[in-house]
Amino acid sequence: MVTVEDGRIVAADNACTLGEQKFLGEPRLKGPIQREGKGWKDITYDEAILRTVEMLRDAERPLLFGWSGTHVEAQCIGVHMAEVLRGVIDNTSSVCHGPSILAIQEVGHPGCTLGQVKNRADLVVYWGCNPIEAHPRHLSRYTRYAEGFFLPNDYLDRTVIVADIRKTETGNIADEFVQVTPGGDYAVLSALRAIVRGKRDIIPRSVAGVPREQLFRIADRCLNAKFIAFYFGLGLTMSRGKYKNVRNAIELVSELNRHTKATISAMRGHYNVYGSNEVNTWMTGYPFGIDFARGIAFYNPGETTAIDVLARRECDACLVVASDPAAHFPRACVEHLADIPTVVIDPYPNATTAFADIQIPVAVTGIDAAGTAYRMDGVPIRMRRVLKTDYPSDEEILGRMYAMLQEDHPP
Amino acid sequence: MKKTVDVSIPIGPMHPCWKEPIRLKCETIGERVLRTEVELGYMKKGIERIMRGRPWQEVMFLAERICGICSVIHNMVFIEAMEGISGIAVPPRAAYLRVVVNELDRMESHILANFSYCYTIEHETLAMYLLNVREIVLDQLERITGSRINTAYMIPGGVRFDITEEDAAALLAGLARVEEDVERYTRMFATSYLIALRSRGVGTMTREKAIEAHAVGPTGRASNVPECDLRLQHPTYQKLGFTPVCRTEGDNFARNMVRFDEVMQSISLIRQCIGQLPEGPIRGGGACTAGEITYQGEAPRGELTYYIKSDEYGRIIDITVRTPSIMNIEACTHHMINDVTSVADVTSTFISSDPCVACTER
Amino acid sequence: MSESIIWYLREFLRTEWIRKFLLAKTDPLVTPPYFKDYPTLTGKECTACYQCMMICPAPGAIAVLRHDDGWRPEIYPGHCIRCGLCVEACPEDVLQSGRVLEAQHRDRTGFRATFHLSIDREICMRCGNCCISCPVGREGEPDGAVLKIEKGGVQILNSDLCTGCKTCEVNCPNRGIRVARVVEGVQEAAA
Amino acid sequence: MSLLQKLKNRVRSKSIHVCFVDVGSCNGCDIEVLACLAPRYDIEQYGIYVHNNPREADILLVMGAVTPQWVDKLVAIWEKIPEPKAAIAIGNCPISGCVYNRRDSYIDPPAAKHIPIAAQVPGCPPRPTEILAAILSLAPTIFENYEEKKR
Repeated sequence: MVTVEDGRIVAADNACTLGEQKFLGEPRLKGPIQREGKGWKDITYDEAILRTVEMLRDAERPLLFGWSGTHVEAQCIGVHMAEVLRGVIDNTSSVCHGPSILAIQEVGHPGCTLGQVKNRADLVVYWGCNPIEAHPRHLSRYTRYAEGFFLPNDYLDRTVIVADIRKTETGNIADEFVQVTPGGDYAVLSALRAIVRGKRDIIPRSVAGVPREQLFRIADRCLNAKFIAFYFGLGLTMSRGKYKNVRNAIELVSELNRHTKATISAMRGHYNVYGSNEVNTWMTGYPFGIDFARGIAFYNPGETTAIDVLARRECDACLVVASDPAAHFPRACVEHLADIPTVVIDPYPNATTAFADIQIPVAVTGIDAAGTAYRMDGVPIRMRRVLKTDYPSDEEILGRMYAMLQEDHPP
Repeated sequence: MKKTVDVSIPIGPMHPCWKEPIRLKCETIGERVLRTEVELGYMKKGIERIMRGRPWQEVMFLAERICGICSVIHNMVFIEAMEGISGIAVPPRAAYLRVVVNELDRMESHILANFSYCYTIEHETLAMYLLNVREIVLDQLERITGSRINTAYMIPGGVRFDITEEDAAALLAGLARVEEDVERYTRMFATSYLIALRSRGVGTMTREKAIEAHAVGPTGRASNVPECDLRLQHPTYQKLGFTPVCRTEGDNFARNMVRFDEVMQSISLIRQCIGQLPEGPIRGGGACTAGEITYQGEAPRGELTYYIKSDEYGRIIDITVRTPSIMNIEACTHHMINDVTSVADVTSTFISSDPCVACTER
Repeated sequence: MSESIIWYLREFLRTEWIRKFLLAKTDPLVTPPYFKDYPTLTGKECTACYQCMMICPAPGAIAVLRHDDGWRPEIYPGHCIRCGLCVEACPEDVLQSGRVLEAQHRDRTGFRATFHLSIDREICMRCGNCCISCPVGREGEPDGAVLKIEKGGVQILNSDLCTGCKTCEVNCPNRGIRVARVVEGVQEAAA
Repeated sequence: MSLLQKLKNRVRSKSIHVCFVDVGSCNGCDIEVLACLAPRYDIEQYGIYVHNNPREADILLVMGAVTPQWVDKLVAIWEKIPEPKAAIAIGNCPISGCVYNRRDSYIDPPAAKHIPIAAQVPGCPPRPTEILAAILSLAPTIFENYEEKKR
């Protein structure tokens, strides 16, 4: 529930700090802006779209990056655009849960929806993530505190294990906190797999800073649980070992599935990054980092992902949609981003704006635009709009761009 | 180069004589011990840190669990400090009951200390006698408060349970048994030739040294510092006409005898309390409020100080505890153990000062 | 020396000692009735007023759980310190331990408590753990909740419904919410 | 079962050597274990002998919420005890951390995180009778047919 005054949202109910900031929003741009010398000048939407299309047309190897903060319909158009342009399309998961997806491609994904977790999970494991700060309402809505159908005394019936390299705020409310030395996740997960397999005697006294006895305790807790929900964050995917860590975690879960029910899910970042993966997969066959340079979809993480394309200084134009690469990419990539023409399609000015030539403000999905988004467990949700504003939606802007591009390349 | 020290002997942290982890490092020449150093820090739990931001009903239990042996006095000093902050008056019956429980706790603590000493000098017979007598004292404690150790008896504005006629009678009967036994064991201790060999003249501390080191409790009183007994300043004890026990020798023997005498004194104090026990309520009510206080009380081991600052709802904002053992351990290492003739005397002298590591480190 | 030997002989030739020496028998190891053991249920109906959870000084020692046939407090050994405060605080006499309940009835003692909630909006993440875990108002009536995230922050809707059970405080990851429990021990004048 | 094994079972259940280690308790459990020595409880009539040398002990009594100083030393003591061995957690502290287990305290409970704990005696502190009962009920089951179980 939100309160609207004078066409602006002034308060949101049941939203965490992060969610509330999304609803209240920073000051938004009135219209598209273009860099002129050291300043900016206002341009119209038509001009902005035209210039963007020109930029993409002139580019040899355009990069279409972002997509995680917009709705599925716009993402579809993005893929079509990339195909027409023979460019590279990548989403934020290449710097986020890309390794998790690689692991899932190798060994599969024993996942479930959050509703299942809410109603059934009596043991929740958070590995390398800090939901209190990154997904504040995850615990209260779906895991620990949610009133489950089969768990009448909610948080008293559930156990939470948190594994991290330092005691986080989530660790404060965990039943068991496991402190792993940085980079030791693979070893700890392997040890747990061995214990679940019944090979307790081969475990050394301590594994990556975790005492043997604690590993036994965790394994026993897992084996005695009725339903385990395992969540991992970037602490697992982006630490040493990368996708091998996640693969190991998935294999631990499948190991546990011989004894009880266990599921594993990633704690995704942007609200629709899952949707972006889905859209890319159903349209091109690959989840992220897709290169259309050969006319067909080509996927090779490490070659066709945004960071690599930028670091090799290959791309010569960049369209950033609903994300903020300048805030997260390595310095070399951002330097290249500053050198090439860049257009940002995002409701709010952000760090990438400083490197962009044009920024086109759009409506925010779920606030003043409707659209479909995939929740982090892969459930598509239709988001309604609460405000009526004059901002065009991503779908509209991109649709017009695509229409113009299509004129160049009639099918 | 002249060799000053032959060998440095560590005692502890896990040692049959120590019931708690503490480490002594003795620098020796031959059998003689030149210097001793204490190494603490095995028990640090951060109790004062976790006390902050909590109301009395939680801090009371944390205070009690600073030390399990002298738990009652920690409870009593904390609660009386909170009463001092909030201006809560204690009904007279409750004040007397507090003294009864406090003195029972002092008795069991002193008997345990003497047991430890006898155990350390390998007089196991007397040690076991004492330990058995202590059980009778604990029975009385349990009868009044419902638990043997960590009794949680006092609350702001009173005490938790009243004492009935039968309980009082049973308490007095128990005390008579204790008195008879302790009297015999005191005689045993005082006249035994073997104990005298290990105790008399060992670990002597003069009055001047005791004052300099701020020795407190029985350790101070054994060195003729009677004014260190803070019960002299407590209103209920003043009403009972309390005079401290005091000896002049300042050696291991005197410290144990002071404790024996104090057990006898406690018995008479309890009898006085039960005799004069006024009728009336045991709880007066009253909520804790904001304020700041420094309050002291006499623990079995000596002076116990609480500094407390609380907020408007009676939650603790800041708390500092100074326990008696830290002064006694310092006095012991600097003035008693210096130049004792054997390592065996180091342990017995150290135990005779009745150190409590759990108190000291919290 | 001689005196000591005589003393020892006297000590060991007492009839009591000799009898003990020959017919040694340890006392039967009984737990006295006045020992405050883990609280047990009396069978009276629990109304889920959470007074026991409010006063309990040990973390995780007691929880009022929902069962098919109603509410029931559960004591967790290993956490419970057997202080008996929950027995005294319970207004319905659901729990008993040792002689605590009996003494309480005899002396007409009890606890009176008031609660004050405060929220530090600077550090509150609005994760909602307090609102969701709060046991009050979970059954049915929509206005019965104490806390709710509204208008950009945790709002205290009905502070008078707060039972001081400190669930919110325990489950807050960063001490954003605090509940002050002002408890005083009271005694009714003897009738 | 060989005769030798039967003999060993018999001897082991009648002679239990106990070593206790205080890893940061309030002393309450400590003195309750001491009270077991008292003639009233008379721990030695059951063949339990308390001495503080881990190298000749069978059972380790762990008391106290594990303080940072003890984390490595507790494991070292545990490994000094010869097989067959068992550890018993006495009191709430090694089981759950008791009242100290709050944010900001230095302790690292439970003890079962550091060494294998075979039995727990809850209570703050437990009564001597409870401690006695725990040792007596645990010892035969742990040590029975040790050689055969090992194989």
